[in-house]
Amino acid sequence: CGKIPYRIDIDQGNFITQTDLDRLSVGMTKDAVQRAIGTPAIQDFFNQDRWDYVQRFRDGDSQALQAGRVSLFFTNGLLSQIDAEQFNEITPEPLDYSTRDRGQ
Amino acid sequence: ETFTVEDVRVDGLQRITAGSFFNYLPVRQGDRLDEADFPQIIRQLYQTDFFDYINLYKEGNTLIVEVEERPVIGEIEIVGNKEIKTDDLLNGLSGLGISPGNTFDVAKLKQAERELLNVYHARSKFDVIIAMQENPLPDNRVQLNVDIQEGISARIQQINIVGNKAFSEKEILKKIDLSTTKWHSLFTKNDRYSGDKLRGDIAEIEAFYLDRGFLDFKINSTQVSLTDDKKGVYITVSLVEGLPYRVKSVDFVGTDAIDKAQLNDMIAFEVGDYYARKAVRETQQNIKNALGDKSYAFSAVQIIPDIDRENNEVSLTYAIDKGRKTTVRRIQFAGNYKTNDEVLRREMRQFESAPYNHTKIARSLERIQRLQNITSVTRKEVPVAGQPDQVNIVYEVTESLPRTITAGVGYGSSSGFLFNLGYETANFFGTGNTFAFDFNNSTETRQYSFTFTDPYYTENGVSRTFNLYYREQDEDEAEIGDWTSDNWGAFLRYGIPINEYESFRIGGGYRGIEIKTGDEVAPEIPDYLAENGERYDEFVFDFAWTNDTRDKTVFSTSGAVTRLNAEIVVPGSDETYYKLGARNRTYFGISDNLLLSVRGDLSYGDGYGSTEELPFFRNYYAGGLTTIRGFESNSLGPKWSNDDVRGGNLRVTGGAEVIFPWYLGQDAETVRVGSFVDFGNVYSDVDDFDVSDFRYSAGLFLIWRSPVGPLNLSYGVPLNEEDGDKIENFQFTIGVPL
Amino acid sequence: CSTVSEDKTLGWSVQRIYSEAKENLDGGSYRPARELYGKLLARYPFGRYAQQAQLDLIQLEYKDREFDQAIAQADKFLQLYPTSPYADYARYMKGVISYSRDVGIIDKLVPTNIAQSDQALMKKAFEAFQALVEQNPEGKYSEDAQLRMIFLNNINAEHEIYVAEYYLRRGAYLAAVNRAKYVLENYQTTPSAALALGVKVRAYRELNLPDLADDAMRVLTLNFPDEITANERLVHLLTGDLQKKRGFFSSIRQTLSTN
Amino acid sequence: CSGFFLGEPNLAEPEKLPSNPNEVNVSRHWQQKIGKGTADSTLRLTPKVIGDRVYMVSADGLLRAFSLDTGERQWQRQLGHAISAGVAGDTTSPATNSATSSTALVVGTENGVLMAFSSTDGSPLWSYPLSTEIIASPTVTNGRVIARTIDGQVTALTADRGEVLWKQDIGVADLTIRGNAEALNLGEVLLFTNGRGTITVLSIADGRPVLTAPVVIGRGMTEVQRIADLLATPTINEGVLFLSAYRHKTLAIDLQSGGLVWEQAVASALDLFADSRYVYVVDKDSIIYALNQKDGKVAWQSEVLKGRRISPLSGDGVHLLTVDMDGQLVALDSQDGSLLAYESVGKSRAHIAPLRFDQNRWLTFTRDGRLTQIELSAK
Repeated sequence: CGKIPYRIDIDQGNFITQTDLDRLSVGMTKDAVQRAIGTPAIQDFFNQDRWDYVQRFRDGDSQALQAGRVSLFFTNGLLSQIDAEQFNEITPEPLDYSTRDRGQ
Repeated sequence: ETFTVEDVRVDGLQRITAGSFFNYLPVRQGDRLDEADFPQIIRQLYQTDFFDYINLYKEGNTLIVEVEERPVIGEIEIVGNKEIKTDDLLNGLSGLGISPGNTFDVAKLKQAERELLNVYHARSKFDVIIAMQENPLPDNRVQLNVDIQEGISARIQQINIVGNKAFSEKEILKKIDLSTTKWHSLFTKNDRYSGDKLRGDIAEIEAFYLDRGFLDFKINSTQVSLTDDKKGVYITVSLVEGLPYRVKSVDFVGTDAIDKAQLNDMIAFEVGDYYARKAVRETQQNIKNALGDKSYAFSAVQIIPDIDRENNEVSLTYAIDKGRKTTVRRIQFAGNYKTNDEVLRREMRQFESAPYNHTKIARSLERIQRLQNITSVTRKEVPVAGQPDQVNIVYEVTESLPRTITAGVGYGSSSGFLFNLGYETANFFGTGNTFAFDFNNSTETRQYSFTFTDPYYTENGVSRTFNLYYREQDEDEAEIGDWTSDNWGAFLRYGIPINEYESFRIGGGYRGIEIKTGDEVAPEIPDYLAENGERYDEFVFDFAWTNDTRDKTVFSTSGAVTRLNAEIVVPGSDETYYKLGARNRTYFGISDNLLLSVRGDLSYGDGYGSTEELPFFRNYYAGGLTTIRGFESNSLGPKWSNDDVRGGNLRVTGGAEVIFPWYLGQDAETVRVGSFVDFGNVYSDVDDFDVSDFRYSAGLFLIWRSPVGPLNLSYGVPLNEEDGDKIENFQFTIGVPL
Repeated sequence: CSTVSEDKTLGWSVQRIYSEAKENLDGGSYRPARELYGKLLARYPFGRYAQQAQLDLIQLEYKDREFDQAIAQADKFLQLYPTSPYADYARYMKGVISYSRDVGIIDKLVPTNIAQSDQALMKKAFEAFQALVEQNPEGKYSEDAQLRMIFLNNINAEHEIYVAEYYLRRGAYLAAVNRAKYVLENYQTTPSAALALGVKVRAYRELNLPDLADDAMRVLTLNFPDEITANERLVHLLTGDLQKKRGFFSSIRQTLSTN
Repeated sequence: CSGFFLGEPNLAEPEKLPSNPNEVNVSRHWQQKIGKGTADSTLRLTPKVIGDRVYMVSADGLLRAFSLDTGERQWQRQLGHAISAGVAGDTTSPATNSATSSTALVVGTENGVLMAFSSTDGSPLWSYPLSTEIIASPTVTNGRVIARTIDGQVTALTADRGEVLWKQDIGVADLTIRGNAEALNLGEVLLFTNGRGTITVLSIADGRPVLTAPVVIGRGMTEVQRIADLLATPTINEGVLFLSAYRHKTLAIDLQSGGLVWEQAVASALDLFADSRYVYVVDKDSIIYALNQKDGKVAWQSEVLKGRRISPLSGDGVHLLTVDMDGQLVALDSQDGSLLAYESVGKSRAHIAPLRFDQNRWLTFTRDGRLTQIELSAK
């Protein structure tokens, strides 16, 4: 029985959507990108001009893993390349802590 | 004009050493100085707070500094204070810099007088007279005399509500704290006026009306006046009720994040009901929580009422602005000096660098609150500077006294003196495992037990527990019968969570028991031992399912815990039998601050295979502090032929407790007082079960989690005792874990 | 009903009161000592004895576990005698007191790992020592203060690594990366820097971001060539099975080592 | 360690009354009891003499009319409301024969409702709900009723049908002393004093504020000490207004010029009384000060009734009358404050001054509800 023992979902990164991505266009400044789709999950210490938007979700019950990422590259401050092949739009279904709906 | 300072001379220093003074004087030998800078230097020197008088002048190229040091406070004499103890006053004064050894400053004294007056007025001593006087002592010191005439504490003579039509004054006054003197005013002091209490009460009256549809409700004026002798306080509240409104319709605007269907079932009231602000706000919070579950941490939900005054109806619109999707950047814990970071972090449902989720964050708080050595936890969400879509979360915990070593002397009204030595650490050598050693010695039982638990044997919270024990039980002391038993055993159990609130435990082990009988024992026991032997070895397999939705493990205020357990002694043991148990305790909030808790307990055991019935030494007993209060411990149910208690293999008990409100307030964490009704009995077998045999008792109980150990005290009165029942109205235990 | 106890110290000289107070302090009876020092300051607020009494009060409150009072006494000393030779001692004690907690006797036997407890105290102590070193770099206590500052920094960094390791075990690789990044941004001079790089290498590999992983690995091998093989904890991070919990005894050794 | 619960009040211990010198005859004509009097509250319910009758109401809502001479009850009516102010009536109207010509008797209820009754038989005329509690006796003058509620609102209504004529606000303080001063009727205008130490003069015709002037600024460290409540009903003599601010000071103001004539560091919470020469102030310990009206100097002070929680004073220029804590009507010599005589008129203290309705006849009303008519005559 896969459901036992109970494991919680492990979600990581930013769950951006295709509509978010469509707002991006080469030449945007870093600020504009951040306003459009938010702060990236990874701003690597040694790669200041590369922003990675990572999506990762491991479902507690099924242990199935959905993962994806979008990497943005900047040259002197402007967006120069969007690598979205491995983009994976994840929309986790709502939690079912409802066995006792005591919203807090 | 300017001059170079060849030398600096200081006159008048007493307490301050020259070295210290030159450290504060912003002038060195050889500096070029202009007389125009003198005022600036003097101002700087005043800031040191040491001097009453400073003067600078030039004599040739020598700078002369004349100072008069402020006097130092010597003794402080306080007379006439009864309501506030002298130590507290001295601490208060030293907080303002007025204490022996400090420099004396008239301004600070005036400020102290004002603050002391306010303290007395806050305790409704409006007629207090305070005189603070400083008299000089030799060596530039002063003695402070504080003369207080406290006067009488004013009490509320009358609270007059004007303009109430829909509800009686009595009904409204019941809702607020302040009141005229009642029998309990001596303790609750609710007949003493304070501005804050009144503001709180006004808000209560407003909430009372706004929760019953009175949208136009308004407080006209609140007038507070003292009698001229300052002994009485009169409060008059004038209000305009207006008419009650019903809700005509509910609508939502900005439904891109959550669709209307979902929003509709978040509404906490029905269209057509009277408008109730509490329910309207609850709906608002439900929407915010739902948005929080979709990572919108900074959403704004506005309630826009459209009031139709002709037919007294209001249509409500919730304007939803979801804001930006938010990520949780860092989760930090504060106040954990004894508890490892990991012990708290592994309870978290929300991860760092992950989408913000309200339910996970709220549930995490509840899980930390349920940890054994945490008494309280609060959560703060701190926006990250410069990152509008990120937030840090800080959980501030207060740890309870670590029960690392407890050498407690307990006294149970039934078990006599109890000496308990226990060592437990929830973090054995930093490994996050719980290790507990327990030695209990009372007239009734002597027990050594080792327990080793790893609550996170796997990352997902599967726990593993070893338990080893040796126990000598004297049933005579427990008023059960003139026989003793030595028990020993070793068990291994695994705890496996099923979901957020349910888990089951599976395990097994070996246990042994050896029985010796005294001469006054019931004859049936030696016959049984003669037939089956005095020593029994048992191989046990046990299983338990628990659903626990309480907000706290101790002194919970909401939710319920239900437990089903089963124990089977398998073939190969000397006796083969099984035991089943079902237990439930549920907590309800009745009125806004009254708590009801209801519990039920069913235990049944029987033999199988070659064993006809449950061996007598595994029987259930009833009566006493943990089952039916008011009856002597273990005294109910079937008896042997010599009238010793025999117990039985079916026990049904239950009860209800009402927990008094005022103790839910300030010390809800440490004290619980209430009234109870207990009922139940034990039967030799299922077919003897008869509800009319139930014993009932009622009474009062007090539980205090004192620093020394829990005190459990009850005064119970049996309602339908029969002859032969042993009564024990007053029962208590100290130091025995709850 | 305030009962005024007859004050037997009325006629005493300042020497008499001081020696009586010091005796009580050394004998461990703090309450009478505190009262005597208070009387001394009230009656003879000037001169050498007053300064020494004020100094002793810092030690008294610290030994009596009244940490906040101890810091208050130290501040009062620094206000009255800023240039005294003992001022350094007062500033140093402020640092030491800041991160001492009510350590029960048991904690001597079974130490709690201060890298796992609330880090706010460490930061407060760090600032106190920093003030001391800036005020008087060559002072008697400055050298020891600087050592303590390094120790405190290491503890903070160690805390971040513990959390990163936990998140690696749970498979929250992004959380681990950002914790490691925090160490590299704030504590790059601490021994934990190597471990932080190790966390980043492993997390990027798990997240299959090979080029970022290789960058981190290059910096690691460049700066800590021998650590990669010698440091057992680093090796476990790089190649070990993350799911397996730290060995029972290895975590005990780790707790003992950090204190 | 006594006073465990509430502590002792900071007020003077009551002096014992010396033996009765009986230098003056104080004779009691009649005495009537009305309901429970003012019960425990501090209200200033006061009798109203109109023509040959006196009308009185008790806090538990019993309204009664008595013949002024004989004290014989004419009629009574149970109003069914807790009464906090009254009885007010128009003394200017020439109601010679009370049995036939009716005038309005006005009372205020605890719930802020103004109620009017006919003086002939007490039948109800009208009632009007004001904003909140009324504890100062309303003023009824040339066909108008002007009432002031504790929130500082002043409302004028017609005496016959209770229609609102105008409303005005004279201001209120957050924290005051229980009790409001009565308005001084100066003919075309009414003078009000409030809890913030301010005088407001309103025109009776349209309520227009003729004058508003802060007279006393509260001094002290805390909100309680800064109370400068002018709750003592002021008094006027020859164009000079005398008023007293609670536990602050007593002062005299020239109404023509508005200038301060004098001030004296003696204060009273009780209504002031002035005769031709002095203005009399009763302080918190019931010590009586006679201040010279010209310069405010203390002509004499009498401690004979110290601590006896006496009522506001009344007098006839020669004698001073007051009621003490045991319901004794005490007569003092207004020259030097010496005790002349005393006579029992009730069982408890009184919150209003003895009411002089004739050359040497007064009406007293004590808290226990006893209305007594006394006459003062020389020996």
